[in-house]
Amino acid sequence: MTITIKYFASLREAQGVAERTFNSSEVTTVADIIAQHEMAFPENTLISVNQVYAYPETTLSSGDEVAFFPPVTGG
Amino acid sequence: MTITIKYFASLREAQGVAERTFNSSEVTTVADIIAQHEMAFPENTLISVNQVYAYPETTLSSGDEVAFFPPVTGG
Amino acid sequence: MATILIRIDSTPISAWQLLDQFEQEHLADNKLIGACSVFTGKMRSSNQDDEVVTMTLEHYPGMTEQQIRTQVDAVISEHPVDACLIHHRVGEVKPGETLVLCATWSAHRAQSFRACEEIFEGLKSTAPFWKKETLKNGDIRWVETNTKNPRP
Amino acid sequence: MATILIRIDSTPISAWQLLDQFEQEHLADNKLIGACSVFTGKMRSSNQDDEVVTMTLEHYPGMTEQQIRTQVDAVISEHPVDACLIHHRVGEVKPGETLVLCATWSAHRAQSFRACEEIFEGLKSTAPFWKKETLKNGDIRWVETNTKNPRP
Repeated sequence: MTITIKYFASLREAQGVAERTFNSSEVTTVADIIAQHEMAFPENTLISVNQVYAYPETTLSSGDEVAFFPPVTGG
Repeated sequence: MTITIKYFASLREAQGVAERTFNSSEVTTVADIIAQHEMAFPENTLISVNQVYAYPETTLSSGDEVAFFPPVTGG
Repeated sequence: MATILIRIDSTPISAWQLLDQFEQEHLADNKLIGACSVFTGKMRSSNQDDEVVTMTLEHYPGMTEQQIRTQVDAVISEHPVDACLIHHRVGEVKPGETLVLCATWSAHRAQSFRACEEIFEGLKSTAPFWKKETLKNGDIRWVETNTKNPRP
Repeated sequence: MATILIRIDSTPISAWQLLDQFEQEHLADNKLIGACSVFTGKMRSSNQDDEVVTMTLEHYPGMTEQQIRTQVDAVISEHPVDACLIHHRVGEVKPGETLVLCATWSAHRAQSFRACEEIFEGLKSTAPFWKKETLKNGDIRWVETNTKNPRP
């Protein structure tokens, strides 16, 4: 299945890109993406799926947008 | 001694005057004023002496300004 | 030293304009302020299920300002702020008009939030103001509560 | 139904002007609102003892608005308000400029006070914004915290 991966802030800078497409038949959860991801994420990385906060155990469907970003600092 | 008495809001209306002068040699505290006052005050009446909250036991000096008023409703 | 301004006035006000002016006059050069908390109280057209057409506020000139100041000083000794602006209407007020404005400025938000709320609660329970309502049916009545003499 | 407006924009703003406009556009005819609570956050020229000359805010377009809205809905289900206005800057911000505005309107003060504070705390801990500071000495750094994925 095809997943769009987005990175924000310091993670975007670390990846060198803001977005990439991920194709794999061996993905069912966010944890699978993390396991197959080339570069390890910092431990405090936050996750969203389709723009809603998500977790390693969140199940994915083809076409989902998964984002990885550092703790937030708005306000 | 001479004490200026002020009334506010519903107490001013009940007294029919905003202010009166009180002369008596038998006054040492606010409680003495209340005892010698012609009209009884409602139980929840608040007191100030020289524009600072005061109490029946507050001691008075000649020239003091004593005020009686109902509970406050600002804000 | 905190900048403290307490005003009691019978002219209708725009809370936002007063805040804008106050910031420009007193805080324009202070780039260490990170937080501002504001409360505005407006006159409602309804009280105790009755329609209110106008309200008249009386106060105790001198004592009112002094009592608010005492309250502000007590609160900001616990929650230090850089500035505090309080504006209270007296005289005749119409529904929708701003009755009271209470604003605090501080470096970080905890102080401004706590100070704004506590100063306003203190004002409401101790500052000598009295409201008299004129109802739509013509009745005139004093608004009643049961605040106490604050023990020092 | 509460009027809720959430805006994210890169243009410098006057919080007081936005509040004035919002009240005129959305609340002018509502004479049952008795309370308005506002918090404004400004950029400080100092952070962690370093002098900051500029700050750049990044966000996650779409998710940020949605996450704030989720937060607002949760808070006002507990503290009902008539209206809520949130405005957050993104892009480049200078010291003294307003970063964020959070305002709530309600009939009585308890709701507006609680909702304003809780909405702002929720925004700070969950809305996807990230701050990058440029220091006076030329260093550039991301502001770091340790917020968590909010469990639903």
